[in-house]
Amino acid sequence: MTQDPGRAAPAAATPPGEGLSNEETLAAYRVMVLARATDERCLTLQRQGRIGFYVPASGQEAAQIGAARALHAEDWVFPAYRELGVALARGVPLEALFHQFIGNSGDVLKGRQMPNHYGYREFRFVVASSPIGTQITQAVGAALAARRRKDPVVTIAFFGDGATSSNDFHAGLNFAGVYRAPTIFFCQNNQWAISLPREKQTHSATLAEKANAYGFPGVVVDGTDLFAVHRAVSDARRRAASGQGPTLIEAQVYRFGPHSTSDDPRRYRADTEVAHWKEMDPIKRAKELLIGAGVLDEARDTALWEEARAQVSRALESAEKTSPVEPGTLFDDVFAEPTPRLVEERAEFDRLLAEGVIKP
Amino acid sequence: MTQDPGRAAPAAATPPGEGLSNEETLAAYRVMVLARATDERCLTLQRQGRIGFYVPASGQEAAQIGAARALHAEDWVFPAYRELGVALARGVPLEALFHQFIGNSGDVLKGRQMPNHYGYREFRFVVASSPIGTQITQAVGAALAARRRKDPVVTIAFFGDGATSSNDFHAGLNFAGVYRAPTIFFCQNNQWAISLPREKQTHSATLAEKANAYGFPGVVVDGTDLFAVHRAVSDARRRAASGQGPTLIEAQVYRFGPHSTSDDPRRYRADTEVAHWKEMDPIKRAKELLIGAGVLDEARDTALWEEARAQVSRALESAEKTSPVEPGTLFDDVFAEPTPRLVEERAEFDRLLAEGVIKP
Amino acid sequence: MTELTLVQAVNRGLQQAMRDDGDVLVLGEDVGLNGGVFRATEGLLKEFGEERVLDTPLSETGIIGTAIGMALYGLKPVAEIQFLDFIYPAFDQIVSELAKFRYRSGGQYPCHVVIRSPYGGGIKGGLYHSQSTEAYFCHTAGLKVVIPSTPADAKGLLLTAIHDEDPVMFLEPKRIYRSVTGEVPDGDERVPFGRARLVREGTDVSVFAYGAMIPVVTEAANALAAEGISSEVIDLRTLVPLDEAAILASVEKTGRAVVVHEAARFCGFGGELAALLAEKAFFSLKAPVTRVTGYDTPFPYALENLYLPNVERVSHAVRTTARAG
Amino acid sequence: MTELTLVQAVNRGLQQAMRDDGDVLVLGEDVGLNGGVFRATEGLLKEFGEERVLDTPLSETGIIGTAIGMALYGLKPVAEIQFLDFIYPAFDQIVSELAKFRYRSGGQYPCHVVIRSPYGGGIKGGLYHSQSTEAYFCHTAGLKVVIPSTPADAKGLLLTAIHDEDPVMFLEPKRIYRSVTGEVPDGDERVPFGRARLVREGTDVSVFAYGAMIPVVTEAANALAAEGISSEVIDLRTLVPLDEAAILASVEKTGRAVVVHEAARFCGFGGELAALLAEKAFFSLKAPVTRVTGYDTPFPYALENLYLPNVERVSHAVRTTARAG
Ligand SMILES: Cc1ncc(C[n+]2csc(CCOP(=O)(O)OP(=O)(O)O)c2C)c(N)n1
Ligand SMILES: Cc1ncc(C[n+]2csc(CCOP(=O)(O)OP(=O)(O)O)c2C)c(N)n1
Ligand SMILES: [Mg+2]
Ligand SMILES: [Mg+2]
Repeated sequence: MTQDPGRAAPAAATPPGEGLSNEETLAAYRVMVLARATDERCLTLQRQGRIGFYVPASGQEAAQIGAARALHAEDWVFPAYRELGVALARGVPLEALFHQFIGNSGDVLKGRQMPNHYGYREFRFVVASSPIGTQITQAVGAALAARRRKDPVVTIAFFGDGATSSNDFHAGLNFAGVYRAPTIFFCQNNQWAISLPREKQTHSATLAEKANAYGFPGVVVDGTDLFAVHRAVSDARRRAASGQGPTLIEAQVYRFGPHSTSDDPRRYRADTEVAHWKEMDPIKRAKELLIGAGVLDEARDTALWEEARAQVSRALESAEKTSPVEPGTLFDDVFAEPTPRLVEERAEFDRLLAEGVIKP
Repeated sequence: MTQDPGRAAPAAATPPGEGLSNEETLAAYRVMVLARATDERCLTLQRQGRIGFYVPASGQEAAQIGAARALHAEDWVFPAYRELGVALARGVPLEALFHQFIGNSGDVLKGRQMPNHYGYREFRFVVASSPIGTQITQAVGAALAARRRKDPVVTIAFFGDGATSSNDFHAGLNFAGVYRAPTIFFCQNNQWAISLPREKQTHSATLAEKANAYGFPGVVVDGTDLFAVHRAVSDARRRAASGQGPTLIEAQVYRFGPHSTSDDPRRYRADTEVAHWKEMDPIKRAKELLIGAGVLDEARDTALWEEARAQVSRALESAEKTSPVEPGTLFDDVFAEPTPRLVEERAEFDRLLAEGVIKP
Repeated sequence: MTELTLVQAVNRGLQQAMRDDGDVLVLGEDVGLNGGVFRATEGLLKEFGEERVLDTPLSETGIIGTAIGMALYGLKPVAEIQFLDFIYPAFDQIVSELAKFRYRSGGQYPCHVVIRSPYGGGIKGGLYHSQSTEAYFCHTAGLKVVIPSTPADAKGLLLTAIHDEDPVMFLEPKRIYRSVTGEVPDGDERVPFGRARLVREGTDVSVFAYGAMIPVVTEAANALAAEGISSEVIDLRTLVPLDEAAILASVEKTGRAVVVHEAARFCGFGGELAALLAEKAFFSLKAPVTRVTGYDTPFPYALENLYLPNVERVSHAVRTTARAG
Repeated sequence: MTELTLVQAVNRGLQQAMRDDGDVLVLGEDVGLNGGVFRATEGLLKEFGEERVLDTPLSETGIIGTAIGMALYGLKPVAEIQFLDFIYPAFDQIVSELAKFRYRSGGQYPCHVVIRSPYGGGIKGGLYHSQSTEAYFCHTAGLKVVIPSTPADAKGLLLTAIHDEDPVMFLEPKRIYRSVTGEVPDGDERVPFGRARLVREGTDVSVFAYGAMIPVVTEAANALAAEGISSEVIDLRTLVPLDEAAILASVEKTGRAVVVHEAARFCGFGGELAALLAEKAFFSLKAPVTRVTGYDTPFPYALENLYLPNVERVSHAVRTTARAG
């Protein structure tokens, strides 16, 4: 049942117009640029010590934004930690993200998580965690719940090539196959799981063909091609919504940057490999197509980049001006109502604060 | 890469002579009969309260004994809890098994485990546990260790259809594919995982084809056919031993009895289904072939059964005469040397025993 | 009121909740057609259909991960793990996800799953059908841990669990699934979390226990009464949240405490209880707190009866504690 | 002797063992080419090759299951779990298999795997790069649990672990991987299990801790000395086996005890220690045992510094304990 197995060829990108209007394409491109600008700025901020950690998404924008734009507003997204493009395409305000990166009182998550591990119920973007793969089974459960409620909702799990080795990949795809869950499994094969190359992650020819083991289709798509991704996800969404069950999509992309700001990719991969993939920079490809279609020119592109960078600066500025989280919030949200023990621990904590033993 | 997908047809059994001489076949048949006789007796013993629990293997003898006889003495077996035929074919004395079923002082395992959860280092038969699937990754590790030691050893993991959904199935097959481990994954698809039928366990057409996801071959074999199984495992062993990596074998069989003595299969399956499969009773099939080949006749067969039943009675009798395990052994084998805390707990225990507070 | 066994009470609790609330569903291995290996889900498939009673593939990871996704969406899944010994493939989902969803999202994503699981020894189940590892869950912030010991509590606490807003580990003492019977209220009668149950009043020693140890401890207390030792028996019922007030009040009265559980001693729940008393009732205690527990070995098969606390061991410990100091 | 950081000492311990014994191998995520995300396995791939330094797929289940198989066969695998927070996919293999192999086989199948894993907070790692869940492993019969706090102990205890015959959880306090340096013996110098380390002698209060809490506790003790409070600081080093003799001897001397750890309080290791003292040093204790620990919440990000015991909280607790009673 696998379609298009083998490596995505670095062929000419699919022209716009198939599924995405010029206007929509431009909107998508704008988000891609915003994501890239955010990434670039955040890497600097981390080096300056202004944010504690960062996971860059550069190179994966077409996959993320192409996928996100094929979804409906009511669909549920189960992300990993690298889905900046998806968050932005879903409409999550940049400022909310910067509050999260800093972990201040403006952060909806109340400063509880490391940068990039965000979630916004309002945008049906479930809160990410670090353990690899756990969102995959959860996406299946939410899809079954939506079906039970008769809601026209599809769920999508985002994960990496490394996550295909996880327990939840196996369980999630198996459950989805058995129950024909309206779920899309969107694997961004960015060729690396930290220092482990795709070939050492698993011995199958493609990741997409793993879907066979669960009795549903898997497709490989060129993840640097906004339109190809958009089409693949639209098709999968249609299948899911019409009761035909799940699809596994392997979007072949490349992580341009380090795994995270704690990582030094020169220890394990060659610059030439990076350079090779940079030729297929999804932003460059989209730009060329838009220019070809007459929707964009160099001047407008420059303006668009400036606008994106300004937007990033504004969001950052606002976030940096926001006060830190209140100490007492440490004890909130463990349960709906604190247990007596938590009440007591908080009282002890407040006493220590009041006596100056600990300082905010 | 999957060979022979689809259900094994209830075709005529493979004739002897291919891989197994008449003599070897008769020897295998003898073990099959012994296994069946043991099973039948143990179900009665459990009802009589003479053993606490039992997991029958009836219906799976050809798969188990055909597989075991394709292995070499130095190979390592990683069983689940239903591998009576494998244990007997490896040479484990029936008496050792009865000691284990009773859990007495003659039990090499010191009465530590439920019936059927045995293991005998001497026979390279690793000690079984209950959690489903865990032996699968372990078999891969042992295979890599043997390779590192340059030992001509292949490992084989036995597991059921239900176990294909386990975490260890996914991890074990993936690691084996990546490292090309000399391991055979032998799945006895007995159509049921307690009350869950094979079709609801996973949506793939066969279990064997799951091997594709890990980049190595999977084969389906008629597990009621001693010779077919023997050939499939011999082939897989040859591949493994010659550095060609792992194989997944799906032996299609049927569990004639209940899942265990705690189970009532009439709650979930039809008698007609059982009857259908009993037509392919592996013992009946082997017997017919042996008679056809002139190696066996009804009289010899009857004698063989009587001999098996007598052997069972002797083993049982000896086991029932053996003393119970010594109370103090409760504290042995937690570690190579007991920790001070265990020494202290044991002293407390001995005191309670001596004072008559607790009684053996 | 109806006279029920403990496992029947669990069954009625599930049925009640499913009748009252269309969002409640059950999932797990063999819970449908088979009615659960202990028959706790008997009849539910027939009454509520396959959409609300899901027979799952053999994957605890899948069961709990799926249940979490359902709960995030707004349903009230009740997952059955066939034996607590088999929960570990789901441990990552429980510890990393279920327990932390509300917290890590700043309250945006409550994640209300009830995990029911038979636990404990006494059924000749050996290493893998006997363990009591409640301490793992008690130590995991974000989980509630509930253990009934009577049919009425089984139903009443289960109903509270199902309608709670937080994840609940609902551990069922399988050894007394059928040996204990009692009157159970009909209808949606809930037993609140965080309140211990006074099983027997006493003045000399406080004995704390839960689950299948309650009948053992009660029998011991009755026997000791004949010797003139008056034990107060308290069934903790919910380990998280814990009824510290009841615990401390009892020890303030008796000045002596024994805690009994099946689990291994080292870092077990009894350690927490003893520590709590050492912290908060230090000046009331007239004797060391005594722990009567399983030993720090894996759970045995043949010697199960010597591993588990029994009436004699409990009596001995209570007697010793009553006389100490 | 060589001056090393703690993580360098781990690296030298691995190198030493691998040089001395061809059965020792390491496996884990990013342990090869990358040298480990904390560089603990730096240089090993180059020296020992791919057969003894295995970069594994992303599966902790696979890592530990494979390591167990290797150990059964007779090798001495040292598995790295990248962060202790990511060990849960392997929890079934650890708890059900590794810990119980020797026991369930009646001693036929010893199963000697060393699991190394960086653990603990203080690096701004949020919920999933910070947790201290040593209590789970301490409560699991059949596992040894070792936590070094100095470079010399890191190497010496690791060598003991690798040449031990039982499974060892070797938890490395990543917060002090590089901040703590010290002289480390060259060669195969082993530090025995089951012996606590006396960090500082004292007479007023005994302070028990391990891992990254040792520098915190030591600093507090030094500060308190200026106030005239003499604290005895004991680094437990191996939680299983535990050096109860040293613990009891210290408390018999001081009559007062404080236990400090990063993990959540409820059912944490501190509970066991307090219970132990309540049982065995009851009549020596002049004041309640005090626990200074993380709170019973998931591990936070922004407020990490308020969650973790620090010098001020420890000093405050020791001071209070010294004066109580
Ligand atoms: C269960 C678990 N094990 C290990 C890690 C450490 N870790 C973080 S990211 C990562 C690699 C993930 O690779 P992939 O799934 O390809 O996603 P990518 O980072 O490439 O987007 C690893 C091993 C983790 N987060 N969770
Ligand atoms: C992890 C785990 N979950 C659940 C169980 C309970 N259980 C015991 S056997 C079994 C079914 C196994 O089916 P299969 O793998 O097909 O083997 P079979 O019993 O048919 O030989 C289940 C669910 C278990 N032992 N381990
Ligand atoms: Mg990747
Ligand atoms: Mg089966």
